[in-house]
Amino acid sequence: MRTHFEITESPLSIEALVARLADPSAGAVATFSGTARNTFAGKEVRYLEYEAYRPMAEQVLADIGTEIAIRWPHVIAIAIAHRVGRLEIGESSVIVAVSAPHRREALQACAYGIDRLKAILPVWKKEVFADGEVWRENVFGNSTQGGEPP
Amino acid sequence: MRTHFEITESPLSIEALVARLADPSAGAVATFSGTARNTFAGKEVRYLEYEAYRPMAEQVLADIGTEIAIRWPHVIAIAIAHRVGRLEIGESSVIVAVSAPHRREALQACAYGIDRLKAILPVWKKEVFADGEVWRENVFGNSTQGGEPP
Amino acid sequence: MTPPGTFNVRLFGPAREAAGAPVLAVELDAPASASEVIAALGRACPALMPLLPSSRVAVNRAYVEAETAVEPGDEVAILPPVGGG
Amino acid sequence: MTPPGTFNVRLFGPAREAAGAPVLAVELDAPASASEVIAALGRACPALMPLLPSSRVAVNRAYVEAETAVEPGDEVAILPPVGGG
Repeated sequence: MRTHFEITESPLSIEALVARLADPSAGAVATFSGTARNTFAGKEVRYLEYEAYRPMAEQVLADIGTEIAIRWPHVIAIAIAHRVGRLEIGESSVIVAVSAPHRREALQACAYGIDRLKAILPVWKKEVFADGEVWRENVFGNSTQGGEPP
Repeated sequence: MRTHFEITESPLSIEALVARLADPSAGAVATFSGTARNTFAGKEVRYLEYEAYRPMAEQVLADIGTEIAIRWPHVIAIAIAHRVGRLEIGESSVIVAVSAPHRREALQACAYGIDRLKAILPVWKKEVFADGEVWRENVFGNSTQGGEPP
Repeated sequence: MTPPGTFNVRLFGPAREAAGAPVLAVELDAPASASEVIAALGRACPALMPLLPSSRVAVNRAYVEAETAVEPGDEVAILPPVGGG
Repeated sequence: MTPPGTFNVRLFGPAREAAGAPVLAVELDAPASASEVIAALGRACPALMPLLPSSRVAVNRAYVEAETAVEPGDEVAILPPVGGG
């Protein structure tokens, strides 16, 4: 399985990440991207700040890749990019992309990747409002099907 | 729910399709793309030809959109593009893209969309080998989780 | 006696290729059921015979059941097992 | 008697902000358990107290349990509940 993981301050591109998965035996590519929303609980968010424990985050992404390779041995390649720094509304904070011979593995592994990342990637998000700011932690009980940890 | 459906002879772009989903309340975008593989059962495929019953295919895509809107009422937008004509190995034959406030709906609706499309979209695929060609029909029993028809 | 009518049937993929044409016309008393149109199609073009049992029928761009009534002006199509995606 | 050691603890997100610094040093007999390092951190910086019960500890870039032994040269970090994705 080929892998590509990055924690970056630059804008993310689905197309660029998917290009890293290209393989003539890949019949299926699934992607997930998380984007900065304009509201939280009805309150207008102006922008977001993401902070990472970067060396550990890179290690955790590699660990998630290994988990996926074990659970879905047919997966051909996986690429994950997480952005840090200031993000404007509508910008992508994370992209997970998986290629496989068939759609089932690609979709399941992609769902698993984003679920695991939200649970264990050492990254913190601050929402900035007109009148304050808050560190927003991920809530669970909303995992995707097929995405529970092993 | 916003929708965009197309049957086209032009190359497909994930980025272009995802751009159609942009919405400040969308926190999640899931995509699936099918790409032309270089082998079938170990035999080398040179290229593919896709043929559509185009007016019905456009209607069927709209029907799938309606099914998704009913099953996942939080979905914000869905875009599906299917290519027809000659495709080289590695080119995308189909892209399904779904945006929603949260990842669960986006990923499930995307998986459902590709499963339904493979079952009912009036499109036919011919694989061309060095020494012949074959119309390849979709096989089932490989549906994605959460993707069975209603 | 019902009047005879001409049903133009659109063919796709392997059916189009087997028949060597994208449309075939069959004559039948109208209205006819979808399955009667298909049976007439098999008689008019025996090369289609092997494909018909696994094919579905669409009338006016929607899948229909075998007993659905079809009029000569309807858009009828033979859809072999699909391969999209 | 074990020798006293200096543990440099990295802080992130709300913990970094509450402490007003990305790294805090605490003095403890070495080796110490992860939970002993955390307890010392709370005494050294009371502003961190509310965050510690829900935080996890990483040693050398991997999550560890409370009883894991930590040496002064280890890379120790306090990880409040994460918000990535």
